[in-house]
Amino acid sequence: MTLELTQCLIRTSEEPHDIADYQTGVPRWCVGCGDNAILTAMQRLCRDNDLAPERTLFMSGIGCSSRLPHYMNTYGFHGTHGRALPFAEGVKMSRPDLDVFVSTGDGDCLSIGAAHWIHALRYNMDLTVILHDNRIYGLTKKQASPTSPIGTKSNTTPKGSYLDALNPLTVSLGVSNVSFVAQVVDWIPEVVYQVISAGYKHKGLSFIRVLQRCPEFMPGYFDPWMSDPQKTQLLRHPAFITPSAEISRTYRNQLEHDPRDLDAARRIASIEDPIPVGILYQNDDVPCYEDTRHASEVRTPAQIRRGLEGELDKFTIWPEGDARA
Amino acid sequence: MTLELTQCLIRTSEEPHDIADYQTGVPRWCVGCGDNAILTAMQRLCRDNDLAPERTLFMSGIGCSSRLPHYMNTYGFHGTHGRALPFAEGVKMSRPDLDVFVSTGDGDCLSIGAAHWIHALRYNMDLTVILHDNRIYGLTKKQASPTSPIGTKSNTTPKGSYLDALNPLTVSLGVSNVSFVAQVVDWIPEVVYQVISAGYKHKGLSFIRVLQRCPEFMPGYFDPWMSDPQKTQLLRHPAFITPSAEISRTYRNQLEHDPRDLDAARRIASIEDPIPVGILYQNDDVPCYEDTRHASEVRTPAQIRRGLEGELDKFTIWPEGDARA
Amino acid sequence: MTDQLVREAPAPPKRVTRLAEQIVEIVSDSGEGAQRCGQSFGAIAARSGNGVWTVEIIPAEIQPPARSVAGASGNRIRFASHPVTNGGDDVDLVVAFNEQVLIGRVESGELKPGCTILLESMWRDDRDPLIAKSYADAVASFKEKGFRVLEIPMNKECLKLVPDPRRGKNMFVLGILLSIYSFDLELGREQVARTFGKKDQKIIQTNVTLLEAGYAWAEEHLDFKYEIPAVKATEAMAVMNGNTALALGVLASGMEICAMYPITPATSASHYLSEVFERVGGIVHQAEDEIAACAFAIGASYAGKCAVTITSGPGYSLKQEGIGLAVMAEIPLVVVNVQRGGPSTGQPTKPEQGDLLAAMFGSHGDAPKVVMATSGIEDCFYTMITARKIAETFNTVVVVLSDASLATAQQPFPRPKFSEEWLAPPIDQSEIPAGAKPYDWDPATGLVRRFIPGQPGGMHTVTGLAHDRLSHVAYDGASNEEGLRMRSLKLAALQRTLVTPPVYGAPEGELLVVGWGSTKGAIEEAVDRLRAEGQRVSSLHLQFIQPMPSGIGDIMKRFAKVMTVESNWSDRTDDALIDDENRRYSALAMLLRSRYLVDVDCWSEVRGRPIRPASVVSAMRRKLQEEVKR
Amino acid sequence: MTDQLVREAPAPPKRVTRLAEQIVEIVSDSGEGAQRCGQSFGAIAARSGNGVWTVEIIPAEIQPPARSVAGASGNRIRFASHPVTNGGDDVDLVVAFNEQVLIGRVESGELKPGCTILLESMWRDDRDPLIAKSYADAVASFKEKGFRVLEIPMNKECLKLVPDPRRGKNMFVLGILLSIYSFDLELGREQVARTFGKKDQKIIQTNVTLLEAGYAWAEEHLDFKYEIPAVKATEAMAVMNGNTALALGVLASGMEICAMYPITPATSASHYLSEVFERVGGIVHQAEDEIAACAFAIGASYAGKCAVTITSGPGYSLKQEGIGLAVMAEIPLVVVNVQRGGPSTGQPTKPEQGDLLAAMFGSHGDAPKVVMATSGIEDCFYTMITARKIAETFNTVVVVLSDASLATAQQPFPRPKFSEEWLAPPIDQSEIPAGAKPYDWDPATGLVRRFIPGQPGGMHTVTGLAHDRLSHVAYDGASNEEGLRMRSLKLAALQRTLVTPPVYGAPEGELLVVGWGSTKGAIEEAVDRLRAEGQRVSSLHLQFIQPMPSGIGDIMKRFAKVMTVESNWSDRTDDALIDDENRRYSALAMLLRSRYLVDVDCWSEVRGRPIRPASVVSAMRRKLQEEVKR
Ligand SMILES: Cc1ncc(C[n+]2csc(CCOP(=O)(O)OP(=O)(O)O)c2C)c(N)n1
Ligand SMILES: Cc1ncc(C[n+]2csc(CCOP(=O)(O)OP(=O)(O)O)c2C)c(N)n1
Ligand code: SF4
Ligand code: SF4
Ligand SMILES: [Mg+2]
Ligand SMILES: [Mg+2]
Repeated sequence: MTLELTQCLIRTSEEPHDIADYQTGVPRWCVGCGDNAILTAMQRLCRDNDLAPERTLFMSGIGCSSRLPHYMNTYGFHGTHGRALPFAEGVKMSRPDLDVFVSTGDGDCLSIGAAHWIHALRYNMDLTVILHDNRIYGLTKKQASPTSPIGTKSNTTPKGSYLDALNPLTVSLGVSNVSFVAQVVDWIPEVVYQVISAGYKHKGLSFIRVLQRCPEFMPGYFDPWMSDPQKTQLLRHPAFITPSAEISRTYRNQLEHDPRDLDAARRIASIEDPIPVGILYQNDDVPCYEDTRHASEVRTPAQIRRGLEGELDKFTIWPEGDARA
Repeated sequence: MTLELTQCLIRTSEEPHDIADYQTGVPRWCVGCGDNAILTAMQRLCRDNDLAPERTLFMSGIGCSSRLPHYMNTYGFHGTHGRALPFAEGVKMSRPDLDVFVSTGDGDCLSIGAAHWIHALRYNMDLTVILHDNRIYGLTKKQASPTSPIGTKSNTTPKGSYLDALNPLTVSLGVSNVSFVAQVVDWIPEVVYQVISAGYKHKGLSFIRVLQRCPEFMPGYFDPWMSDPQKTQLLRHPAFITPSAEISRTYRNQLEHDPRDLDAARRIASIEDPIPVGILYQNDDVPCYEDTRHASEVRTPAQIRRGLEGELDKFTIWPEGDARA
Repeated sequence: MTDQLVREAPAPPKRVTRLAEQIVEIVSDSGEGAQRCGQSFGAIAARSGNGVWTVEIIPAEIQPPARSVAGASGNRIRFASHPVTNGGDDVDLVVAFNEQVLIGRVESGELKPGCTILLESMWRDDRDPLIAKSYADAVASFKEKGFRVLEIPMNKECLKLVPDPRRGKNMFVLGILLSIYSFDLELGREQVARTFGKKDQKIIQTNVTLLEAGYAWAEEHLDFKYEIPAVKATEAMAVMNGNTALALGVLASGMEICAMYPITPATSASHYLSEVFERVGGIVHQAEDEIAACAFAIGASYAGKCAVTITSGPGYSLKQEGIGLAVMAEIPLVVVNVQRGGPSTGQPTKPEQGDLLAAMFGSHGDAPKVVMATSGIEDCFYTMITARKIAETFNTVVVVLSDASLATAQQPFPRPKFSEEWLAPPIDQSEIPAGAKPYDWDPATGLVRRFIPGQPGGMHTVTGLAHDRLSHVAYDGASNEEGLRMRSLKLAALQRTLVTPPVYGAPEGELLVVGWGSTKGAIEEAVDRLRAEGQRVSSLHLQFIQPMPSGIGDIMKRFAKVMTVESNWSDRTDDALIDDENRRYSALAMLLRSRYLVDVDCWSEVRGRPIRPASVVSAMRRKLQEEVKR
Repeated sequence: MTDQLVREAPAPPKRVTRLAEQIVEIVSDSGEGAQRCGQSFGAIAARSGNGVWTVEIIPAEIQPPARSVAGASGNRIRFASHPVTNGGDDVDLVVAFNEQVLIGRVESGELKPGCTILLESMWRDDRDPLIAKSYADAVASFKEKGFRVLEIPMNKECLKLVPDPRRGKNMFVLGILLSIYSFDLELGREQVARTFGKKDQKIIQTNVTLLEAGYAWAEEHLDFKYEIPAVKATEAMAVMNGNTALALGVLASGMEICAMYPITPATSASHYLSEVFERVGGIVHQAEDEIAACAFAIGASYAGKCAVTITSGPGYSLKQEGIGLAVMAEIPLVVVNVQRGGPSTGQPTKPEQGDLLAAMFGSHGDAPKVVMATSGIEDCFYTMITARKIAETFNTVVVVLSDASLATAQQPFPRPKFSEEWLAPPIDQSEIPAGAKPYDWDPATGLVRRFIPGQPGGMHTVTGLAHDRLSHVAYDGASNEEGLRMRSLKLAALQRTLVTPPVYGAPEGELLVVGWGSTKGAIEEAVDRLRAEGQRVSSLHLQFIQPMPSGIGDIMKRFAKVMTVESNWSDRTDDALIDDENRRYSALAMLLRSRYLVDVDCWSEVRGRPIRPASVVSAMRRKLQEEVKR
């Protein structure tokens, strides 16, 4: 959009970065919190793609999960509850040159932020969005979230929550312009990394739901799945991602699925058990809003002057004698 | 919830009502506005079910469509933009005995109100929700709405809108607890009436999208469909609704569809042309939030006293000598 | 007697009465073109060198029924031999396409006693007896009220030239007005050409013919003629409404992104911007709601140049939380609130100044921000440039308050001369010196250099949580207090740079009226009128309300009485229950009383229309008559 | 010298020092039970008849790392032979389970000079040399600072009785404290039984054993013993925190529906209500966001009894638009805002009084509503009953402001005696008399009878648009003005019924301090202290801020100086840039200045902790020393 932006396209340092370059602060999550696994995957992704820290931005709303940007030695934006996506859209519109990642919780994204979630999928801007889904409100100390399984005893639902859990995958797959939907579980780091990398490389909004452990408020909730690999179904496809050999040794329950098949994706998305893990849907042909919106005009003072004078002419009364009168 | 509420279950008048009993004011919609057809269907529905005007409530947000309550001689609630559903949920929770109808626009429901829409489907309270979908912002004089077809020239998109239209049906069908989803077109009044009646009789939230003409800002948009009956596909099923004989004479393009089949419903929902008209999905077994939440306790002063004293006991230090000390 | 006025015989040269100013209204059902007629007439008056102020008459509904009181659509044009700063008081002459649209104007007391009415006469013999009767009755009652009613066969005359007069009547009327006010018919022809510019010659020709026909008809049948002397402008003047000026100001300020959600009466600014912004590389984003629009603008500002979000009352309420974040994280942001009638949905198309306190105090916690108000059309343009500059210099939120009356009012002002100074500088992408902190507040001013993504070495995480100079989350009291202190100091720093606004009228006297925003023109005209009578009154108008420039207290001290005139609610002292201890004052009055401990009274009106000079005059008279408390 | 304190030899009878009051803190890593220990100790003190005020020490994070400065979790217990209304100043004696959690307390200056520290000594010889060292260093520095450090082998002692001391240490410490403060050990045993009530006997027994062990250990090894004389209560007293009191108040008010969205520090009220409300037929609805929660409550109120929505700052900002609708449509609603540090996300667990102006003015347009503040634990209970009554009598919104300091503080107060008066009457379902209008405002008071769905003949459509008495959308100015007038008049009507708050201290003097909300206890204690010195100071505390009761002006006139004490931001006059013309005053100060034109100064602190009596005392001293301007 602006001439001077081209500056930031020039790499400032030449030697590749290592993990430490992306780390800062001491994560303050509980022991065993799944957010740690996500943070690690993010740092690894930055390292492996040698992202320039100054042109990488981690954004979030409010919640335990939304603390993530504070632990990345990149630019970070810790916004307000539920609004991470519109903040990120604004950034991407003014600075398409930045790599933007968004961390949001199940309450942040699916409850207070639900409208923005639906519309972000429509805009399909080039963002990598991680839904840290621990199926509970963590930071505010245990209230039911939209994805809390029915019957979840929480501080606002002492007798157990009343509603079936919302399935963010089936909803996302119902939104026009959706271009990338995936699901992973925090306790299989390699797949988390594989899928997030695929999402990062995908041009468009990649919506990645990470089922994330919250030992503090959902202790043992994921144990049945962690203890029995059969309860996890890995999605594989030669053209997209295929689990590594040793992952396959543990996780034998695999399904050949073509992420380009929306109907199949919707069917798989509806499955709660076994947990489908991998890319459910990917469509590389959906245009990105920042591209369809982006002004072709190069923005210069001269250009602005031209534009302004041109408009003023329409409203001007010229003094007598003036040729334009 | 409250004893005295039983009062309102006693009918106050015995003679049946006629249409005029439900009419008030002069609708201020443009000539040929589809909202008129919806209003007529509503008044007919009240009449045919002989609803007591004082126990019937029409609610809405803000928009041309949201003016509907002003033209119903019942109780009405014309709320704020996008919030019709949460207002209605509150009403239904405190007054399950009232018949509550909600009118909302495509901007009101799908844009600013999107989060409430998703969650209202989850709560599945017994509400009849009409989405007046004219695929444009009417009241504010022509801006693109989420359902505006891509390329729609509007005041905020002079070069044409940038995004594919959002499909409210596919999204709704992705939400857990969804129990009734239908689509009709304002220019086939009989089917509008049939479907809205079915929605009214359905226990739970019935989400009915009415494709509604806006001659003022989307002139002629629906003409292709109005001029060619083949471009409308009526959904029929013996156990649910079947088009009348003379409707069938005009609208020959019909599809046998069982609204209990969610996968089929999702497939049909994705079809934009021909327009599927009828009940896409219906599930009578989804519990209503007001029922699962409703206190079994009969609420009386004595009951409140008991409850309060019982709680106070837990925090009380009794004076010396007091037996309870 | 009216009949004599419409003469049959050929016209002898008429006596032309010279007048200082006139207020003309043209009203019709919407779609009959009274709007266009009025705008053209205003433009012609302006071109002729008259001072002009036009006000749109907008029906509250999209498509009100024909011939309905509430359906009046049209224009008020106030033009004079001197510059005009507001819509004025009562109407001198009104043209109505049917009697119904006129009734509303009469009832709301818009017409001056004896006002001249040019009324389409076709209804008198309408096929529908009800219509014929209602017309006859109306005319009778108008005459009773003492108005000078001229029934004009517009339809009949136009039928001689076009098949469907509904589509041409407005130009016929324009011709009549040109004749009545002795404007140059040639200017009329040019104007028609301009208005239908894009359309083909035939259309232009038809309309010119109608124009000339109207002119000729008036010359022949009307026995009165006025002239409002004018001096042609010696410099280029721009004529536009406030929202257009505001949008052009955004463009001229160098801002690149406007995020909005439609809401009356703000949207037309975004409409215009949507048309022109892309040409200079800008973008208007219509978000899913106001919360998203505000967040989008903040995100854009954070990563690049200052962005703007435009809304009105209800939308502003929804942005309160987002605005708080921008204040807390010190991200520049311009928020425009084109005020309408409130509270809640209120009166969407009507002007009011009800959002000042919400703008200053509406976000929870201490969220100091700059609040400015635009007081005229030209001001709408330049305020946006100033707002952007302040937002980026102080890394804070600047709220600009306009309102529905400025949004649609038109007035000529000197055509802005573009200056590169107006533009935002390129965003800084240079390396951040080692050791520099993202919130290295200058302890004296609270000012700090903003780190923008892309700047090497500037990596940090902004947050809405209390934070220290490193932008690390702070749980301690000292950091919390330092942040609050620094963010508040910035307002004082700005305040020190503001100049005391000039007093309009003498520097001391009996009564000082203080105002803000769109009421400026009416207030100053009221001051002029009273001073002309020898009253010792003056006025003061504020552009900056937070922070407020110094010196206002000293000015107030030089007047025996001080009152504000505002278009928002203040309790009426004549209500039995209202006394000094419970009266709710107008917003600015409350602020002035608190800051200067001066007994500032207020007079306010919230009748959904711009405050008029005459109303201000009588309010000031009442205040002058009150004996001073002390 | 500390070593002598921990004696080896059997104990001779000790001298018991009598004291008027003590402040004790117990801090540990979260999960080590300092909270429970502190609460039990507070309860025992209360049972013994002492005046008590407990304050929770809460780490800002869910699970802070062990042995971390920011991780301190625990309790402050202030107990005295007289009633206690606040947390007081510095700590007399602190028990710490490790040296790190103590460091934070020391650094933020919580400890009194010479404060006694009872410190777990296990770390001295920790396997990890770093830990051992940091412990030794800390102890050394504590001693340097002049604190009286007693290293206590808590772990070692507990190990004799339980395998994992981490889970029992707190009861051992409770025993020690009972001994030190000469409390009846039996009361301790009862308390243990109460706390572990639901658990099985074995657990209770183990904890009793630990308690006794701690008691015995202290009796044997400590050579000091205190006693704070107490008079057992003669009436039943309830001990709970502010949020619990608030929730019980909701229940006792007869409200039936609470709609909320989780937010610290308000949520615990909803948590408690979620547990108990259903038993009396009530419902707590967790909505998808605050906007929905507010709308849900409004819908429930509109169709039935007044409902309540509970939130904190950020949530309040989001409710602004919904609140405006309730005001405009005149639907009763109670909104509770348990304030936290702001702006934006601010300091979620910390107290502040920053939302007063947002509560009064935050919604766009003129949206008059009632604003009340709770000033103590007991007050939290009764305020909810009053709020519900006012909301339904005046058909308006009542905002109740509490804050984080009241939310978690505990204090005994006379057990409420239930009265049916408290309850909402059954909703009216009777037929509406023909001709009655939904907005038949009483012209004098603005009051009107509300029509509730279900009432035959009452059919009408409420709207946020300007409307007339029939609730029909009104486009005219007169109706708009009438509505604004009537809605505002209701506040005056309520104001006329309010009684002037009592002056605390003498009715006239040198300095009057005015406050609102949670600062009451600290302010009045400061007044007591200064009066004890013979200073002519008094205080005034407001429960109603909008409308404000009459008579406050007269009271202020009787004092040479007036200042408010608030926990929100006010510019510091010692900042070079700050002067009378740009200083931003604390909220209440601004309101009082504006209403009474009195030069009300303010002193405020926003350090994320309750304001202390000592701080108020010194602020008042400074003010007393200032020479009067006039
Ligand atoms: C406007 C607003 N409402 C409520 C809150 C309180 N709040 C903070 S985080 C949160 C939800 C946390 O749950 P989730 O989004 O699932 O994130 P998690 O902590 O589980 O990672 C809430 C309700 C807030 N900060 N702001
Ligand atoms: C908070 C808020 N934002 C914006 C508006 C302005 N507004 C009123 S109706 C409307 C949208 C109308 O479109 P739709 O919902 O499709 O209803 P329609 O008029 O088409 O029936 C908007 C943006 C408002 N009244 N309140
Ligand atoms: S509460 Fe849960 S989500 Fe939050 S940090 Fe702890 S484990 Fe993680
Ligand atoms: S603008 Fe469109 S939706 Fe609104 S009333 Fe007119 S036709 Fe109907
Ligand atoms: Mg969560
Ligand atoms: Mg619409």
